[in-house]
Amino acid sequence: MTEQTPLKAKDYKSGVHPVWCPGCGDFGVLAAITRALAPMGLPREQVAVVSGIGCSGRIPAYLATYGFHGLHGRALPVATGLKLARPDLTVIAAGGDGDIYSIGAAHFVHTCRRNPDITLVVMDNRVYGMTKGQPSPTSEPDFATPIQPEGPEMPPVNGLLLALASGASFVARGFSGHQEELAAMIRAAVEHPGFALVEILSPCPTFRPEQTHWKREVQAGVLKPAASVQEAMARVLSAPELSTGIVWQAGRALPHAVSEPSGDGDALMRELLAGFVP
Amino acid sequence: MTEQTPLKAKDYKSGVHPVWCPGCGDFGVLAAITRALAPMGLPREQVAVVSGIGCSGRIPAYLATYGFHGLHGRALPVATGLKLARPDLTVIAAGGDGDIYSIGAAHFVHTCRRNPDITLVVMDNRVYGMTKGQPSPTSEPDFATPIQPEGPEMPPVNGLLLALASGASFVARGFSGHQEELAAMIRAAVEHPGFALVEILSPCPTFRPEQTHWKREVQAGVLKPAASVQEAMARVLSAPELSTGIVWQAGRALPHAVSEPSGDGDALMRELLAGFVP
Amino acid sequence: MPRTISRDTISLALTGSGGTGMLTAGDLLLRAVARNGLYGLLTRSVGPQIRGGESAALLRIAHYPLETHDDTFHVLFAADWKNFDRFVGEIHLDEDVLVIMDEAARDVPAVVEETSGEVFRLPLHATAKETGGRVNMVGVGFLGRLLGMGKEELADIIRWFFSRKKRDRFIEPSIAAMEAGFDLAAPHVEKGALLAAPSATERAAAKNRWLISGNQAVATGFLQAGGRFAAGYPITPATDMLEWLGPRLPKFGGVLVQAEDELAAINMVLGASYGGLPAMTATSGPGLSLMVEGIGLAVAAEIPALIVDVQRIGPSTGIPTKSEQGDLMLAINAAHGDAPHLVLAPDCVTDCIRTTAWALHLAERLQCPAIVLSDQKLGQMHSIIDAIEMPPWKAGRKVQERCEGDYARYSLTDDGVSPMALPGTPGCMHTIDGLEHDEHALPSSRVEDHAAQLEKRRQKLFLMEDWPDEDMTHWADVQGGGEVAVLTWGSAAGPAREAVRMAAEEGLHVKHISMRLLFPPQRKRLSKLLDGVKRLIVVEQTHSGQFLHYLKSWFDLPEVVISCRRPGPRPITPRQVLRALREACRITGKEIERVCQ
Amino acid sequence: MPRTISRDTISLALTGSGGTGMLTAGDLLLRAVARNGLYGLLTRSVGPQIRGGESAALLRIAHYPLETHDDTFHVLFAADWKNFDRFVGEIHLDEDVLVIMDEAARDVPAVVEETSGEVFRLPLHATAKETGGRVNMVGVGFLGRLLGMGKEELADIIRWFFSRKKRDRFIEPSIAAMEAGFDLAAPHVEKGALLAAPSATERAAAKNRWLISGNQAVATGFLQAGGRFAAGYPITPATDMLEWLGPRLPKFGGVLVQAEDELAAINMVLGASYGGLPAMTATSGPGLSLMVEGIGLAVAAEIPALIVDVQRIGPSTGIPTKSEQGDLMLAINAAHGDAPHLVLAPDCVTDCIRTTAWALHLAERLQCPAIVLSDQKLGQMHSIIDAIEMPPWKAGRKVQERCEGDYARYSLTDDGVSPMALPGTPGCMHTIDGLEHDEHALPSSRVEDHAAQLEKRRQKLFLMEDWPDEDMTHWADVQGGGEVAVLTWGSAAGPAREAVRMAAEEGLHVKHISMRLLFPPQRKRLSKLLDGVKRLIVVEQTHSGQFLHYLKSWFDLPEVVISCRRPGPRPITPRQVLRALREACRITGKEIERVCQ
Ligand SMILES: Cc1ncc(C[n+]2csc(CCOP(=O)(O)OP(=O)(O)O)c2C)c(N)n1
Ligand SMILES: Cc1ncc(C[n+]2csc(CCOP(=O)(O)OP(=O)(O)O)c2C)c(N)n1
Ligand code: SF4
Ligand code: SF4
Ligand SMILES: [Mg+2]
Ligand SMILES: [Mg+2]
Repeated sequence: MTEQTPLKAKDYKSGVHPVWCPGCGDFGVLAAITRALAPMGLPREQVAVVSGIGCSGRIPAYLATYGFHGLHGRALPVATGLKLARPDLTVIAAGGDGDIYSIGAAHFVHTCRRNPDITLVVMDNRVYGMTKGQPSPTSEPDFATPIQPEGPEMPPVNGLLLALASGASFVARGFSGHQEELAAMIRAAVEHPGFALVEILSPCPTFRPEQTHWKREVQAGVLKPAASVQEAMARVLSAPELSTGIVWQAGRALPHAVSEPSGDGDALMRELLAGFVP
Repeated sequence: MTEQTPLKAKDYKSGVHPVWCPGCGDFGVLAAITRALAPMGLPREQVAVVSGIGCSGRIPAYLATYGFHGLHGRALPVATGLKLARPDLTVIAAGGDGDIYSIGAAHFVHTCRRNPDITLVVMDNRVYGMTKGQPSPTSEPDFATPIQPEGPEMPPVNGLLLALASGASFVARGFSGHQEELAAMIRAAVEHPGFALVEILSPCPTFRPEQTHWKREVQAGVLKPAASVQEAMARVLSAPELSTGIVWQAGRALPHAVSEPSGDGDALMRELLAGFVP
Repeated sequence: MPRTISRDTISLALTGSGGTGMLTAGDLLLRAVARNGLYGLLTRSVGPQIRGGESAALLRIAHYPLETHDDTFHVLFAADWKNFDRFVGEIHLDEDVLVIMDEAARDVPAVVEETSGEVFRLPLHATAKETGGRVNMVGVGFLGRLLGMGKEELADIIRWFFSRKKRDRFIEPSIAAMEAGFDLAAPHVEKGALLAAPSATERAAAKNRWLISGNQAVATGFLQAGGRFAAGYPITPATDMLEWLGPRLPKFGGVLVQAEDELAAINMVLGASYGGLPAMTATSGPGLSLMVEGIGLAVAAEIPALIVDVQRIGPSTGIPTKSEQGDLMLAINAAHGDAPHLVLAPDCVTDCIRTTAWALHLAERLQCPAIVLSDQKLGQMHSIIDAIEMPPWKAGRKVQERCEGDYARYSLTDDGVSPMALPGTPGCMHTIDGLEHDEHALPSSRVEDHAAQLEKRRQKLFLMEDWPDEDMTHWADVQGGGEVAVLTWGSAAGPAREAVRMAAEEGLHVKHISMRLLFPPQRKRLSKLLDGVKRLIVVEQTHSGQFLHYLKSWFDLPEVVISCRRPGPRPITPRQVLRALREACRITGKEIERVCQ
Repeated sequence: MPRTISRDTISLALTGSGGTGMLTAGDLLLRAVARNGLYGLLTRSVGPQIRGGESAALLRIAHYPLETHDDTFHVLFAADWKNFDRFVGEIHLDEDVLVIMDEAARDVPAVVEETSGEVFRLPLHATAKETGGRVNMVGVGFLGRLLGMGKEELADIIRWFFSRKKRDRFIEPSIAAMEAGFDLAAPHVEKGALLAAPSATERAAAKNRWLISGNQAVATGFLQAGGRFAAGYPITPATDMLEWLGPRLPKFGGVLVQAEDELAAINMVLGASYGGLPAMTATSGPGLSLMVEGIGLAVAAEIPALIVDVQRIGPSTGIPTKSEQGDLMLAINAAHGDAPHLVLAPDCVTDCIRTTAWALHLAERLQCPAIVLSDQKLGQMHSIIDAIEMPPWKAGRKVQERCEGDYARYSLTDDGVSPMALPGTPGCMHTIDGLEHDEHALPSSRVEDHAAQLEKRRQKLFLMEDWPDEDMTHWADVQGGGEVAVLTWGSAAGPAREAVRMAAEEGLHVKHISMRLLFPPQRKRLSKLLDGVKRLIVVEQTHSGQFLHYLKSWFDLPEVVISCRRPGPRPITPRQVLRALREACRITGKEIERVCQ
């Protein structure tokens, strides 16, 4: 017996009190996910949210869905394994900019290629929040902190560009402060058959207080769907840094998942064993 | 006392007999490296070649330079550590398509960003040679093998595109069968101040016998230096798959390396300890 | 003709440089042996080259089931002597060895020049050339005849072999070369074949035999117990297990993913298992090293998972194609923090099926990772075994079917196992966590929660000591009895079993214990088995004595413990163990850690 | 006023929810203590929130050097009671505790309501409000006075603190609040201060003291011994070590790299070290798990490297902010294959400097990785220690300065150490390898090469057992004597040392051994120390007894071994050890593995 739907957005919240700081953008991400899921009429038990470690990684426990709070950087392989084993589930992976673009970068590239039908939400605050303020791969080159007194001094990872270069089939950027656009974007991502990246500008008022200005600075809807990967890349490169929208969506084959066995188990095993007879 | 130069290309070979199969493209890569180094007049002891595991990874031992045959996937961090600790050395990292683009993908992305002054040679044969013929990240979607009977069924990694998306400052592709172009390209990469990617089409006649046709198919010099990253990406996307050339070169800041201490060691330590006095 | 060959078993080494095809010759002979109703096993030793390097096919044949190579080789067929020195440490020639070599061969190694055995210098290459076939087929004919096989059965196998490979054009010249080799052997079989001919009963039994490798057997055990998901990254000597599973899993409704690395592989396995599917990965030492963090997560979050480590020589990249038992301590301690988990080891090719099935069953039942330690020797040994009944163990997880009200994923239960609600189960929604947590899986840093969850995770494993014996029959294999015992794990069991049999023939009655469940330690069970044992010989293939140190840390051992160990690539052999046994039967007094080579 | 407080030492807990600033209050008080010439230590316990969660500053002050917290807290200053239950397991209140709380506070916890100690209900928040300052400064004034400090010295420290932080505007209101708190304490200091006032000599000694954390001390030891390269990836509780090194290394001519992950970090360290620079990384359990493969490479290729693991509670993500000693077995076995390497542990904050310097020295001298096991308790404990002479150990590697003819990187030498030619050295070019190799570093799969290189790598470490005693003074710290001994490693030494002192006061004379070199095991040396010891108490902060099992596997132990262990986050305390000691002095008979809580 699955749940009666429709549920309201708030029904997708678990009631567990977040550890997040007041004003953290992650609250907005949480809200937008619930607002995306509710109108889709997805029973909560059919949704599984897989995360890594970081402030961002805490999100599954705050949702009334199934959740998997795993290792730093490894949300994507877990989500891939889950989706291929359980194609019936709606699988969402969530992580921070460090989680996904630094320690998890190899999985990011290869999940884009593999194209499992999962949605990845990257909560980008341009900092390692959980470990209290070191530069992340999306930090500005001059973001000075004790560990790197002069800042990282290198170009930030452009997650959208990396996704496009890696063959992702859905690429978007949202902002935790723009709830409607973000909820719609997440919904489109979940409905997209294949791997969908939603990078979300999610301010960290504690370690990046200047990000509270994002409210004023983010330009919604600037990124528009492109007709080719090349065009999508050009748009991402030329759009203002703080712009949002879905820039790429394309149909692509999905990886093989589990399916019906080709016969009765014992018979299959007998056939298998027959192969050993000399 | 450093070595008397100039040396001949063959002086850069160690005399150790390669384990490679007859006809392997890696012989060509080896030759091209020696042909690039000789005219630069680099003393052999000033060059260090760092590699991962794979047929490709065997290359350092065949060179008469210093070498480090490390772990599968980790050549780039080793090379980075070495270069930042020993800026006086010429550091070359070498690896296979699996080594660099699969298990080593996170390091690849972040080394492109970090821009240490090292040259990366990727010996791309579109297969895991050393482990006898599984698909690699650059394998064609329909490259059928026992482990993936229908082939990987996903787009290959485009190493050049990934490098450009990750901020690499020198991006080129060569072919082991085009010695002159390749040697010149490697030389340009080594001379480039910053991280330089030279992806080399290096056929594996044993597990990809069809690649022996590359001799006829590779189009030299098609990739021409672009004026912007965006243009470089467009060129890589539109050029024929088997085309070579330097597509991107740009000046960028290098990461901090070791330098002269700011004073005498004992004095520095006294100053440090003074900071603990309450 | 070698004098010391028992007519019951014989060992042959076929060596040659790249292109001589010795491995193919070994494969064909093994299959011929199998079809003849005899037992046999084949291992390969190869050089570092990917293709065409020197290689050796090491073949042993017997009228009884075999688990291991013999101490020495009775026949050496050398297509040439190139790089023979690379093998010489692994291939001990019998003092009465029969050497078959080309009459024109150069660089004959000293061991051969000086042998007290017989040397046949024959026109092997010339014969091959005449027939248009290759020298390996000459060898198949020659050796086949020495072993008492018929021309036609050898031809049959050659036909089967090349047609399966879709290389039909090789059939004719190969048969011609084989026949020439067969004829070449004529003067040498006057005194009879090297091995007693199989009886009619033996011949009839051939169809109840399997020709199988340990890696295939592990995969079979996994499928049998209900395994349906696999993720892995190629690595020698585990790759062929993945390659064998790749096309087979989908038939069973399952799927295999080639991951981007081992970190991804183990985490994919955990994702699939969290979804309810029994799942595995296969790797070797370097991959196990990379999976350590994932294994710790599986312990903390209580996710079943099967990790097969086909050990190769370490440390680091080591010697990828050769066998050793050096991953034991890493396997047992494969996580930071207190992270108890299952470690098992199959002890022969047949047992690879059983122990793997049991390991998957236990992992699922106890909701924790199980590491199965195979090794290159077991994994890549092609062996003729008796067909067996499939073992009874199935994955079967304790599942929460539905929830009314409060569901606590990590509830404290008597047996430490909490029913698991799979995603999709209405009302039981929760988030599993690698952070320490309370019973409801919510992160907690409370003293009491940590203590309770630590104890729960430990207890569910350590309670196995109190499981009824009938549930634990597979934990160890015991043979013989007496005051002297040999204790082994994994592939060291084979030579030990043979040594115990040989000792019995000498009138020395000793006990052999092969431990298949290595962790959690079965202290009471081993104590019972060691009751009355005064001297214990611990046999293992390591340099440092990992098994010995593990035993010392967890068990009460007899006063006298003798460590009989040797690193790879030289295998542990029956007579090495036998020597230790003989000595142990003589010596007295406390003599801990005597290393016998 | 608490009756049981010795006037020599006192422990205070300052707790409150987010925003009450209890951690700052603790910092200020500790510095005041330091400037007064007293000893003290401070640890922090925080909730899971990143900012503004509840937190506790745990402060202990004494007239003698301190290494550990006391069993109980004599004073509890509670700004409020929010989430107090999260700490209650870690903060044991003395039965005569003095509680200082706000008069208007709600939800007073049972332990406080029911205490037999004294409770002061005061207008803490109202007072703060009046002054425009914060409640933590009221606390600083109140507690400062109870501890016998003057208004002006407290004001001084407040000034120093905020001006260093460039928050000058906070100075005035903070001082006002502090003074109001100071005044509020007036009626409560009639019977005198809680702690005897420092003597003039003590006051004068203040400038020869350091206020330092274990993490800073480890970094200092590294720099002192010549460390010049660091690579790391942030992880609690090791991050602050990297953050402290980040700006300091360049002054010494070195460099720190924030890597993309721990796999990169360890490999960068190996690259730098191969280049000749003494190099380190710092991490915690999850990072150590990821470094296992790199550590194995360092063993096989013989590359010096320092890996500092600031242990936190495991398994898996565990409890990142709390301390445990659960990484011991992983550290010792951190590689597949036979891969012996150094494992060391500092046993107090001061020793963090020394043991780290020694570890780097040994790693460089023996050309292998050294894992230094610190933990959250040591690492993040801020401690007032006596300034020490810097330890003598330097990196100093055996280097091949030039080559004439043949250079063999892995030559077989008497001490197992082969001179290393650094890149740049003419004529010595070679390629180091994680594949098994021959003396010339060329890959080899020969039986003899593997055996020789395994033995070489083992021997260079195991020969330490035969080093002259003067080179090994630091391997263990020994105090006291007698038939009963306590054996500890790492941060468990602190409570054990204190317990041994207390026992002596009771007339029980026992021995304490703190092992700093954990691997290679110093069997002969420990045997000597255990000579005459009949009963041994093994103290550790784990659930499973990792240290106990390690000891059993490598050492000969006395007949009676008592395991005294407890997992985190409750710390091992002096009286817990004392109880075990008392009992051990009574009991007899073989009583292995008695667990005492
Ligand atoms: C293997 C490992 N390395 C390091 C850490 C420590 N760690 C926890 S979260 C984190 C980074 C957090 O940054 P991000 O992913 O951007 O997430 P945020 O907290 O900003 O949401 C790190 C380094 C860890 N838990 N595991
Ligand atoms: C951690 C680890 N995983 C797997 C392996 C096994 N392995 C060795 S080389 C290799 C891949 C080789 O492919 P590639 O990098 O393309 O190099 P090639 O041999 O084709 O030159 C693999 C998977 C290993 N050595 N270490
Ligand atoms: S530290 Fe930053 S990212 Fe983390 S919870 Fe606080 S505001 Fe959010
Ligand atoms: S397997 Fe392929 S890549 Fe490897 S040596 Fe042979 S030809 Fe070269
Ligand atoms: Mg972040
Ligand atoms: Mg390749």
